[in-house]
Amino acid sequence: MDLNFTKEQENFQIEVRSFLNDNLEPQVVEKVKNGIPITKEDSERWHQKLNEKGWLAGTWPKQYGGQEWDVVEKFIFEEECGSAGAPRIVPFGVGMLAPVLMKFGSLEQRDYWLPRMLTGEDWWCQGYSEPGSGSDLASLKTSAVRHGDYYIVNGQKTWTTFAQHANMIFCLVRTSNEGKPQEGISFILIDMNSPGIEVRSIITLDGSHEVNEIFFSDVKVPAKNLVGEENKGWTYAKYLLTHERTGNANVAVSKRKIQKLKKLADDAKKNEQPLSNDPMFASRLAQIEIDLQNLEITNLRTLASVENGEAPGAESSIIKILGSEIEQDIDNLTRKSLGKRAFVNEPDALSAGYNGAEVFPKAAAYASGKYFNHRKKSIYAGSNEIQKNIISKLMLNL
Amino acid sequence: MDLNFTKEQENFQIEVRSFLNDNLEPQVVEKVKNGIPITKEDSERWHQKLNEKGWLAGTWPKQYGGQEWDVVEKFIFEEECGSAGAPRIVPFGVGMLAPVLMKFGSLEQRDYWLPRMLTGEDWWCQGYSEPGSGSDLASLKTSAVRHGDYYIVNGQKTWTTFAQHANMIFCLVRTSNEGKPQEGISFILIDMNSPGIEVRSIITLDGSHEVNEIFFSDVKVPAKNLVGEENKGWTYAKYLLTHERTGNANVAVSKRKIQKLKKLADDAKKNEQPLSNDPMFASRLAQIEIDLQNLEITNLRTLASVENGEAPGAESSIIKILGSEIEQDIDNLTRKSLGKRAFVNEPDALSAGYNGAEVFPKAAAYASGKYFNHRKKSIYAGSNEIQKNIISKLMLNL
Amino acid sequence: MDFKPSPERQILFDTLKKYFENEYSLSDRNIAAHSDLGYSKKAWEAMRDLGILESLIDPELDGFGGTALDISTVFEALGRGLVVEPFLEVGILAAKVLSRGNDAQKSLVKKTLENECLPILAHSERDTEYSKSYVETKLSVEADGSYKISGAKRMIKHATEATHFLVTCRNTGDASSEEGISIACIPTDREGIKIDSFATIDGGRVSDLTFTNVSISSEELVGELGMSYSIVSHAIDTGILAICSEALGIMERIKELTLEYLKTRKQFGVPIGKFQAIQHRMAQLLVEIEQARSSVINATIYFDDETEREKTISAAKFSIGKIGTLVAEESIQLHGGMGMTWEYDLGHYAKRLVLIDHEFGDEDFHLQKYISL
Amino acid sequence: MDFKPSPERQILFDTLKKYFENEYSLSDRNIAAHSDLGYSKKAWEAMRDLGILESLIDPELDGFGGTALDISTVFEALGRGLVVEPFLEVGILAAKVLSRGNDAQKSLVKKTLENECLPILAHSERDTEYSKSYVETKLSVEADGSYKISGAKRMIKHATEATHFLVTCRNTGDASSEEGISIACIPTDREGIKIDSFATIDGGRVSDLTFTNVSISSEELVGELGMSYSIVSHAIDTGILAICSEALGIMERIKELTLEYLKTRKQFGVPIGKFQAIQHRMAQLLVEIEQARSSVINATIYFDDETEREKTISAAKFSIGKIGTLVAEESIQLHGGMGMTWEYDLGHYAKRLVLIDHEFGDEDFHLQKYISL
Repeated sequence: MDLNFTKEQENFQIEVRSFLNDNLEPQVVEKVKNGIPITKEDSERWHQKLNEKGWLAGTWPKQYGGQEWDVVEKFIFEEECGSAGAPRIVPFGVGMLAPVLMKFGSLEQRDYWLPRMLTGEDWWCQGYSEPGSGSDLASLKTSAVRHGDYYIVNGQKTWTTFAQHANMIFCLVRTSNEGKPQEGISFILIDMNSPGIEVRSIITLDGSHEVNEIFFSDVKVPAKNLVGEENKGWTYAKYLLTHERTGNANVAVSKRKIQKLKKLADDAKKNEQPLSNDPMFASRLAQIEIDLQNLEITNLRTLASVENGEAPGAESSIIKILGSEIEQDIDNLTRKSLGKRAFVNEPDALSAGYNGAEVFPKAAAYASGKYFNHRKKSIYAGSNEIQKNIISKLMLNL
Repeated sequence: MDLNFTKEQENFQIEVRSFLNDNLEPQVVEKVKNGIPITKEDSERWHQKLNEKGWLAGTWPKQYGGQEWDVVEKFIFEEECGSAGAPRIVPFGVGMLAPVLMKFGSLEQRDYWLPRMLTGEDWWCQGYSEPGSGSDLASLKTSAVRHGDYYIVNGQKTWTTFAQHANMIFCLVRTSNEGKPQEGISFILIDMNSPGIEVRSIITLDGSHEVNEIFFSDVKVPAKNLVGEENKGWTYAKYLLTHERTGNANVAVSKRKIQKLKKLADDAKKNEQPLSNDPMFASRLAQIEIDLQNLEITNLRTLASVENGEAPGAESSIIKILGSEIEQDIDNLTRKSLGKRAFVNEPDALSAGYNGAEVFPKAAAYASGKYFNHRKKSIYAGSNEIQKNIISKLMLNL
Repeated sequence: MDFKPSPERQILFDTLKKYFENEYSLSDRNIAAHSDLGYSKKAWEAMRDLGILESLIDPELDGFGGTALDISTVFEALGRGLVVEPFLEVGILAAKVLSRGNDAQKSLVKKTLENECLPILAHSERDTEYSKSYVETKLSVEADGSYKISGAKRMIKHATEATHFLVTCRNTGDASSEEGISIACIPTDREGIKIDSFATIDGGRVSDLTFTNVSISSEELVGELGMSYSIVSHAIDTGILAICSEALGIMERIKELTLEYLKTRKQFGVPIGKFQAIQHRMAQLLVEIEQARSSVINATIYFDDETEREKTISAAKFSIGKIGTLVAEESIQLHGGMGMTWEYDLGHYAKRLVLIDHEFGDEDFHLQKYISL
Repeated sequence: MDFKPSPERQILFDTLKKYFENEYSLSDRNIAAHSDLGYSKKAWEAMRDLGILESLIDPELDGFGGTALDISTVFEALGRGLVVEPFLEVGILAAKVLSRGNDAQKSLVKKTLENECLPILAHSERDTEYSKSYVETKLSVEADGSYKISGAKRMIKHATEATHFLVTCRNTGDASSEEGISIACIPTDREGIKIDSFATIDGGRVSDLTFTNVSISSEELVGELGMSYSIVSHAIDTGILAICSEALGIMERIKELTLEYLKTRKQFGVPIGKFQAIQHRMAQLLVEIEQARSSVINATIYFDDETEREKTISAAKFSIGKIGTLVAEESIQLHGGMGMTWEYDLGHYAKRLVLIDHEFGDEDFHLQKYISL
């Protein structure tokens, strides 16, 4: 058993740390640390800086501008970004579509789309879920019918994150109703500016706008935008989901949030003592810290087995469940630690140009909002119930 | 809303209390309070005393020697017994079989068997569960085949409480394999001294002997021992189960146990302070107390609706779940409160004739044993999972 | 033994329930709740016309209710409606305080019934101090026998529209001492008062108030100088009973919404309510909600019993806090994405339910209080 | 990064696992564990022949192991076997203490390897005091420079067969003070020692010891007078690591037993493992067990780091205590009646798993300790 990084890995860690230190914009970091959404421009500037360094798509092959990072390098990079409060790289292009194109796309598709992801010419979003197809994704109904060199797409997608920013969407569509539902699905790339596409905002319960509904009415899509073979889209989608589910532990982010929570609790008073001294609060906090410490090891164990050539199976489901629940626990305790101040919901107080009354502590401006917003973490990317189904099937063979 | 007892109910409560005070044997009460099994003779002496007072079967009609107690009188009697540490009335005869006989039995059966329950001539046990039929009771296989004036019974029953004491058993047996499994079941009374019956002890994980397996090999049972109609046994069984499930709240017993636990925690020291002052212990205890207080009201609400003529539906499932879990919580915290002493398992230290080293505190002699033994409370009488199925079906209509 | 409400109360509850179902649309409520005012004046008037405020006020102050059972019945109905209008602040907190005042102050209660004034209790201070006796705001006695108040009050709901503040303050004792607390009833336009107001997550504006050398005459004290803790304490206990009952109404609505969703939402070809894992979680929620209701009934029964009130109130607030958060989180989870949207009702109920834990002491505070009693 | 054990340790673990599966039947174990002796001398010898004890002892004391990783590996295997023989007491607690003693005391460790002696640490006192420094037993210095010990030790496992007691005692300081603690190593037939022994719920006899003016010579002290807290502390921390690892082995066996039961037990025509409510509970158990394992790995990694050891040990013991009880209770419940029987293996594993929480501090104690560090 050896938990240490190699010398090379340690050097890489130092390099990442110093890059972040030199390049992160403080006002963006503050937004990230307070959990409020950053703007599209914030993201784009950050993507550009990373791309200049060659780190926007570190796991990609060198021929496409990547660094061929292994799981440990990827882990180091993500953890350092997490603790520094760097914006998350918007995953839909570089993290999700790109692996699919590299494995299943045509040479033209790869050569055309991959560079544009790095330059930021395209902002991708993901068209998977539909109103009737959430956990049961294979039941999706949005149809694509071939007419000569085009597909005509009709239907509706939902829960589409950042569709309001995107100019491209990759979609699962139904191209056949024969056989099992999984067998009639294709994977296609659609220009968001095509006639017949309408995007409607979904406002979440905290009042923020991240997700959208997208309506497709007779949308013409060039047939060359089909990825791989017609009716084989389910295979590509599953490949993508496996990719999506690694690295959900979020340990560094959660550690950073715990530090912030501790600071809040040191400053707050209960019974005229620091809240951190209150036995019930201290006990809640310590339990979360221990859970997180355990998760850190659980996550490293999974990484180590991937590094040793074992495929990550249901382990990523375990990490999805724990990562989401621990982050929710922290958000929950942060809300509790604010006492009556938790009523406040003034996310704008964290942005420039706010001219309302000062919110103190500043974290209170969006703490309850964030708590409610983050209930999504156990719902999206395969709900935790779906993860338990996976564990039950793959690891327990029930 | 009116939570008070009527004057008559109050007087009855006083009468019960004074009867218990005058008639309970201290050495039996001590066993009950320490959770160790009482002997068959202890039970029989107590049944006899109750019978002399007319209270052994208080809910029975007067013509059979009962008092026609309503739910509130039954509740008062049981709660007073619970807090006084009276032995529980062995339910299989007076509480379970009797209602079935009164509703579905023949006149001869009622006239013959009911008086013998009161005098103690018969000790009944219940033959429902089989090795392959627990939650799925209707799948039972023990067969009864009619030959002239007899049924010939073959098969096996299990988890039969106090079969070692019993001279009679009421059984569900299969008399037909036609139709749905429920439609071929009959309800029959069997003499435990019949040739072909073998009783084997089941020792539970705490080392105690309460339950048994019973094997039937060509056992001859007089046909007159069939209750009601052949193949209608499932109806009678369900009637009995409804009866069994009322009054599971056990509030008085749990309150008595909490008092005892508080005493233990006052006497024990942690960090050289009384354990009761430890914030974690105090918080665990207070949560149980509040749960129990809430259950007391939940239970009274159910009683009040029965008193007002509404049939108890899934409410009794709610009470079964809560009653069992709260009692388990108390047993759990009692075990915890003993610290290292919880290793000890010397139930005999609570009986006369023990000559080993003194166990101090006395409660420690069987506290862990009782904790493990009481895991049965969420398993038997319809496991808590089955209760949730019932709630889901009856109250949620899912 | 009888747990049914009296016929009159049952009628009142049914009337309110029907009113909220038909006349108080949640989308209108949400717009008002998150507006600069924080509630709808129109709805406030319409509901007052129904007699809701009267039902919270003692007959001697021109109401026709005001008992613990009245309050619990009405607030459960208000919870079902997710009513954001200031019934708690005016009908409970201010009314209970003013009913212990002099005739002029009592008459303010009557005026609230005519919509002629909107008195608001300004008591809460440091965000994480939930103790009822926590008052730092200073009352100083001037040479002429009048008083001045200086200090800060925090997280006061519906303060921006108030006509009067009932300000707790102290001239003696530690910040947590029960002795030395006074209450001053003053018009909100009195010099030296600053109001900073914020939007909330659950609807209704909330304000921080700053009092700087605000002058008070001796007739403006409610009760005797330094002796008003019991007034505040009783008002807040009544407030706790009210919001615990509100939480029950909210949980019942959440239960209805969730059950309906489980029956209609299909995945893998069947309603998701057919999945046993979901059934068992829903059954558990139902068990918890029944226990929550019992805790409130218990607090209602003992409300007028001086020796039991605080303990049963703390037990109820603890139960509501713990179970409320569970119900909110589980119901959102069982709804999947739908539970996360502004457009759908559930999330708004869930937010209010969770935030009730932040009013008058959270589950930890009341568990500790229960232990101490 | 690599979490695999070294090949040698893997071989050791596999050998032990196979041995317990084939040679250490649980029914024989149960008879021995609940006998008057509390374990099987035959099994004890057979397992010592396998080198288990050596694997726990440092090379300088004739063993071939003794590191945190050795101990964790071996005790996980012992947990799988539900071994009741005194490896913890002899191979960890006594050996770690004696290894800090003089040559004669060190030689006792070597003698344990030859089965020539059975030293037992007699440290634990008041039942609910889990602090490592809690010692009331008095050491008094006599006029001739020798000592006398008076006091009581409680819940000492396997004391009845001991050849030596390692008795903690103090000549100065409060009952909880780290200063003033000494350890005396004395033969068990020394005058003034009384042993009261009890049966246990999880197997193995446990004893209360009384020391009345027991004479000690100065060569019988382990370490210096009044300075031995760090010796006890390190031995107990090692013991905690050992029983946490034991708990992992037990949980793995419980997982196997439960999964097998869920696959074979049929109700309503299908294996009960097909019911989603049960699947989700089992999946949750699996998640928890993985976290428990991580906590032990973490404690193993930091075991030789003086600044981190106590904190990671407390985190592990807390995790094991909390998760262990959950796993025990849930696995019994998932087994239904079967889980309740003496004849079936599960209950015995469950009992030991729960009782591990009562050794060296329970989950509450270690959470508080974690907070204090």
